[in-house]
Amino acid sequence: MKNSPLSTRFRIPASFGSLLGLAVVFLLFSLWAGPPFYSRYNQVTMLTQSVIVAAGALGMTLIIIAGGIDLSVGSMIALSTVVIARALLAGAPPTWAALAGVAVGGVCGALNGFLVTRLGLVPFIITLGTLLIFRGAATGLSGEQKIDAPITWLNEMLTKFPSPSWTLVAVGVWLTVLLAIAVAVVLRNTVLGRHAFAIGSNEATARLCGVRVERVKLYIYTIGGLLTGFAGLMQFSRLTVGDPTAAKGMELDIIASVVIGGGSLSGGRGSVAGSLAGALLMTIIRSGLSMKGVPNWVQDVLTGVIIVGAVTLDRLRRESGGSE
Amino acid sequence: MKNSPLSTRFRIPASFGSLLGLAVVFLLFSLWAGPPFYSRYNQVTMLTQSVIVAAGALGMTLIIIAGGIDLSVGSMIALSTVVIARALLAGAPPTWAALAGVAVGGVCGALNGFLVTRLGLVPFIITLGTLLIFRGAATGLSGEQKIDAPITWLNEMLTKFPSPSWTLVAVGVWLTVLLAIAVAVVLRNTVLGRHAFAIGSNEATARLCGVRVERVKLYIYTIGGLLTGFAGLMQFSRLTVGDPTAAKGMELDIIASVVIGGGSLSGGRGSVAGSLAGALLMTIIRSGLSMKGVPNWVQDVLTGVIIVGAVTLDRLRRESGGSE
Amino acid sequence: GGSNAPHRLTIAVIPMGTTHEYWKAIHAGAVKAAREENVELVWKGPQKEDDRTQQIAVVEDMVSRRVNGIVLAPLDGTGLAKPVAEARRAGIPSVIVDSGLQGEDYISFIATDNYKGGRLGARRLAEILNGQGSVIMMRVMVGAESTMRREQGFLDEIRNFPGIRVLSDNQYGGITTETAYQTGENLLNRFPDVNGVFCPNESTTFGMLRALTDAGKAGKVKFVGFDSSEKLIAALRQKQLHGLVLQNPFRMGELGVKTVVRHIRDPHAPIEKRIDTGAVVATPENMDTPEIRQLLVPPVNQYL
Amino acid sequence: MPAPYRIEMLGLRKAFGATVALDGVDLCVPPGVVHALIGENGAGKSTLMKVLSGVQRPDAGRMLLDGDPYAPSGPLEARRRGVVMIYQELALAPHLSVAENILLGIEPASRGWIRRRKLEEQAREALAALGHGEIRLHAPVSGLSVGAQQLVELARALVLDARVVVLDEPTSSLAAADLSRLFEVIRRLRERGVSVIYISHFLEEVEQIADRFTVLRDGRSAGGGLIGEADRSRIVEMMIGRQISEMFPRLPHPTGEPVLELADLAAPGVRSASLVLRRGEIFGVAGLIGAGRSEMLRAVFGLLPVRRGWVKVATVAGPGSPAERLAQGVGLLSEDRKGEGLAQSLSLADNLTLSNLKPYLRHGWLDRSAQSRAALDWVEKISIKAPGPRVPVFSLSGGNQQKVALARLLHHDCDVLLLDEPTRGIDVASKAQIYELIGKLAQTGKAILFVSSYLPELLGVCDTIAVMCRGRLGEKAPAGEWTEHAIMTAATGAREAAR
Ligand SMILES: Nc1ncnc2c1ncn2[C@@H]1O[C@H](COP(=O)(O)OP(=O)(O)OP(=O)(O)O)[C@@H](O)[C@H]1O
Ligand SMILES: Nc1ncnc2c1ncn2[C@@H]1O[C@H](COP(=O)(O)OP(=O)(O)OP(=O)(O)O)[C@@H](O)[C@H]1O
Ligand SMILES: [Mg+2]
Ligand SMILES: [Mg+2]
Repeated sequence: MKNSPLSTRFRIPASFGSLLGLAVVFLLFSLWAGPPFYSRYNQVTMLTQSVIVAAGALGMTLIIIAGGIDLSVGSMIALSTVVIARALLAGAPPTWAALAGVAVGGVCGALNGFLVTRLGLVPFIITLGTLLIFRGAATGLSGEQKIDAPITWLNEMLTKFPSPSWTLVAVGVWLTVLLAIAVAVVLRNTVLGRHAFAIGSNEATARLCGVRVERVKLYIYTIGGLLTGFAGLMQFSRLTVGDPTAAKGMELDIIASVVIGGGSLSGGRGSVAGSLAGALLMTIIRSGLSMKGVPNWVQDVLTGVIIVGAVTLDRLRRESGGSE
Repeated sequence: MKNSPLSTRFRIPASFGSLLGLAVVFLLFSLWAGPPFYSRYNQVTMLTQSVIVAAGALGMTLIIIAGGIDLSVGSMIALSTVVIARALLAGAPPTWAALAGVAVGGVCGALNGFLVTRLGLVPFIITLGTLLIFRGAATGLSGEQKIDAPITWLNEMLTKFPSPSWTLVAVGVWLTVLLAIAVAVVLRNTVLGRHAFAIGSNEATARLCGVRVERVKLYIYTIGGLLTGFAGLMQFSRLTVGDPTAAKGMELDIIASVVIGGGSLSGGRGSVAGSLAGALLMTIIRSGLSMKGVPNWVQDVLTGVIIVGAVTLDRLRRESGGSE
Repeated sequence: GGSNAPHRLTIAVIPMGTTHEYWKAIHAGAVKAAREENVELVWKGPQKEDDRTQQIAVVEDMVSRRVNGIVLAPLDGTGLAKPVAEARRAGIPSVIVDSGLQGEDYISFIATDNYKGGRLGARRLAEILNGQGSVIMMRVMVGAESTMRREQGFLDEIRNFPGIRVLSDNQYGGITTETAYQTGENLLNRFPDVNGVFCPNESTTFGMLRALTDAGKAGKVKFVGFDSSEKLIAALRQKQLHGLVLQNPFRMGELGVKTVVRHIRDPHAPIEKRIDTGAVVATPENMDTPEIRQLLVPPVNQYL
Repeated sequence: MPAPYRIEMLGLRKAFGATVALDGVDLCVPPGVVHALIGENGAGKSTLMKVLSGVQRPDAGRMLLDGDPYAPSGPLEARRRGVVMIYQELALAPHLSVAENILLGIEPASRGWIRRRKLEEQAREALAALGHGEIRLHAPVSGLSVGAQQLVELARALVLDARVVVLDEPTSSLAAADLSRLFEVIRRLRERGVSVIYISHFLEEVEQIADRFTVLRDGRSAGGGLIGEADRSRIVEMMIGRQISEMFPRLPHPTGEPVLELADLAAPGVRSASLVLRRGEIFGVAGLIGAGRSEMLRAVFGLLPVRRGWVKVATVAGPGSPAERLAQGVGLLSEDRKGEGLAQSLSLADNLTLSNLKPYLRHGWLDRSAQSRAALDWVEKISIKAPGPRVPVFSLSGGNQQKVALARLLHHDCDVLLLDEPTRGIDVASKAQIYELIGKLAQTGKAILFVSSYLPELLGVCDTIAVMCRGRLGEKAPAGEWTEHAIMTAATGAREAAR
């Protein structure tokens, strides 16, 4: 559509719309489920519950904006938890173990990026392959069982009772917020970020204009992997074990967050705020319905309806505010 | 005619490449795993095991060619098994129960198509929603447990010992082959098929050429749903129960088959033969590795490597043989 | 509630999943106890079956909702320990059923001894094989505590029978019937001369049963499984299955709710830290005795 | 001692499968010279330039840049060495802003951080040099018209300190006013010693701006020299091997009853348009870019909502979807052949017959060989250069793609043809052929609404012409009463009057 006067209005909606959907859903649940739902304690709980998917969605936002996709994130998270647990068992200090977990995500991401740029296959196939490979590696590394690691402060990163109580929420939530801001800034204000948009928007053009497409993709997948490694750290913090079966199928939740938040699977569109809103939306729906104790199958149906509804709302809003 | 060699060369590769990959993988496993693997009995077993994913992949091929995607197929299969079991329990003759199972797939597909064309959302979101809705419906309808149905000839549709032994493989396999031919012919030789390609290739062009984009999409999703319903029938035939948890996550296998077979998630490309080859490839890998008794995690890793390898092989072959 | 009736207790029962006969039996037992104790019951499983993270979330949701007590079948002995500890901190006591939990933050642990269950299965299989032959064991999934203990129990016990050889014990059937079915088919194609099979849960047992039936080997290969469902009972009757290790999920649910309610009403009441609900083997011979009958077909319809 | 030539291309060869696009081409351009590259559609012009800019690797031959060996590994290296190219097919990233597109790949940055102020400043300067400082720098380019998008692409060439600038049909969507500004920019480049290679099918443009020229034919040089020394007919002869007897063949075609009427039509981009199109009439619409001509056609065809007024086809008034319009015998040729006009990955035959598959149905089944045969007929009839009916459209040269798009309307046998820049990117000989075709269509009673920015063809082909200005369609008058000057005055003068 040709709507040039909208240029300034154009940048906000992608995220604003999903934030609106989020607010509406939160309000409806607050009315329905009452104080237990909107209590501060439950708000903190929901934030904590969203962190893993949200952190994964940060990386996925980058990758999807650059026109890619990463199906292997769930497996990466599992591998990361296993590596952290193994490191702790081997006596590494918690900080090092955590860094190792994040780093292994980065390595996996770099491998994805390398294969995507070298083999010339669609990322769907590559990361479908590495989904299996990383999962297998996690299982093999763990000796086909959960790895119990000693309890350290890593397991406190997502506590609901943060120790200086003025911090309000756990350090893991704050870290995720900081990372989100960092990713948003990278996307907006760095050459890498703009090139990611350019590649997702029109790869041939980007190449013709001298963008180092391969290198940018490699960076993007690697950064995405590091963020997923961070999600793995958060997962470990929550589970307190290295679990090779963790986060199975979570790739769908993570991709869904990005798409609900306005990301386009054909690339060039997506926003950090939107993806976070998407992740929160799913937690809110789950928590609200779970709290009311509706049967699981009803919860499934309602979740489906609400997701479609919230995104439709977003679209309608954009249209009425948009064209003309 | 000077142009015929090129034109013929042009049509085959999409499927031929994956068939080649399939043949190579089969050969390698035959050498490695020996007679137990390539025995006629195991061949029949593998064909039977592939039927469900293959049938689902037929519908997905149509949908992907038209530029869409359907994440809800796994849930549709589950719903279909539940409906068949319920119908049989209610005393319906097996034929009617089977038709009901296929029909419910069609209804689900039509709903997907309707929402995709009416709400103006990307099919990823719509079918993510209906994935949950259909799964919830299946669980609710089944009373949250497997439904035992009386044994009928439906459960013989995928037997490994077909009764007139000259039929070689079970009737379900033959039906799938017939459906595959039908879908291939529809894609090649009907207006609907050509319009599906046009929409997937460039929706704006299709609209410009007077293609009733909405109607075609509705048909495509409905036919896809019917084929998925048939996959549900096959699943029922194998399990002999209506199982609301059946085929969880199978959407990824089905989509992967289509993509391995040369389908493009951005639409306009895909082939029936390729998708079938993709489905068979995955079964062969699993069966072969399982036959050698390698640990499951090694199996995961190798499966990932082989998928990527087979598709890379296909691409290399296409490049050296084809243009550019 | 602003009613003048005495405040009714709310008890959350959190299974590992909801779509399974086994959990239905636990649910029914819990309902029975809830009726008898006049408490309100919230039955809530993780939305994604068998997903640890989601089960943690459900426990947290129930804490936010401020239920009075929790009965939990933890998917993960370690991962669920922290939410249970947090619940305790928030003043909400928990009883653990079915599968163990680390730490001391719960009142009681009510379950089958899964390891013993696995050994029972091994003994039954050895018995019908007369201590001779080659067997396979199909596993369920990596990291699932209760089934891993059954698998271990089976392997440890079968070793006591020198005439029995384990051909394969490293293949996983996965959590759906279809994947178990395919793994079963592949195993049977690979070992055409197998004499006995053991499967450590319902879905693998059923998947293997389908594979055996398909290959025309049902009844010929000696087969011992775990847990019950209609199809498995029918197979037992037709001697396609030669043994089913049965737990008592109904009792687990019932005792779970009763125990937590007892603790809430009297925090100082003495409660056993570990309650074994027992495991027995159902065979084609004993399946019609009332005790076994009740375990094979728990009185679910009476309560749900 | 400086090399006499800025760029030397020697013995270049390039084949795509069986198609030999370049067959030993030599081209040498000194600094400070505007060198025109001309030739039929599919002659290999774009391919030659893609080799120069590093997009395609030659199969044989070598290149020198200022006397140094030059074999770019990709567009990036070419740009680094000062070779800048504006491609024939629009190549923009639709989600990025105008400014970001202009400086894509060469963003001013310090340590990876984009310096937005500088970026916008440079972009604004480049646009101002083209006389379009008004284009909003923050707007995503997907919201711009085709003409504005082409300006954005041109601006790309100006922000770099280039040694060689290649312009591949830069004017196919530009209006006259923009053209003269572009020429000014080219002259400035020439003064700075930049070598400019200019590809165009408009010989009058070439005469105006170029110093030298080379004619390509079937991947070979067919001649060249100084522009001043060659006359047009000789160039045409070099291109196609024969003379064109008449550029605008006039075929007698009586007009009949009205088949398309617009009454005070308003739509997004169109403020008011009224016209009556009769059977056998060729009705031209002139205007500047952004005048809303395309929008008018799209509203008629049902691709844009009608806000006011009505459209009447034959005797039926009312809105219609594209499918209904096609059923009524109205067809639209889109100005954006890459984005909308053609399904690039489908075959030539599929594209050509897409809107009308009925003739190839046998009991509901498509007879693909009949479809291919029909496509082959059209390929011959309007001389589309293609290896066969089943090749994907993206492998055709730009001009041949345009012919496929046009052939679809002819194949559909539309009664009313809405042609939006139908000869965009088409070579001189083919143009003459298409004009003749349009004349013949009118003779058989078809009605044609002909939107074009190329005034000579409007004046040469049309019976009546109206000028559109800022969304309003002016009064029509017989073509004979218009001159280029009068049209331009109507298109711009009215704009000033409206202020
Ligand atoms: N990617 C490709 N694959 C196959 N053939 C190609 C490809 N690109 C160009 N060709 C062929 O090479 C020949 C030359 O094409 P080119 O685009 O250079 O022509 P051109 O002179 O620029 O024509 P036009 O004036 O129509 O733009 C044509 O026959 C075309 O079909
Ligand atoms: N230079 C420009 N800057 C900004 N917007 C423009 C510009 N040119 C056109 N537009 C937008 O495009 C709309 C008109 O579209 P378009 O240019 O396709 O009309 P047209 O008369 O068909 O011109 P042409 O087909 O010659 O490009 C205008 O309403 C305006 O919003
Ligand atoms: Mg060209
Ligand atoms: Mg226009």
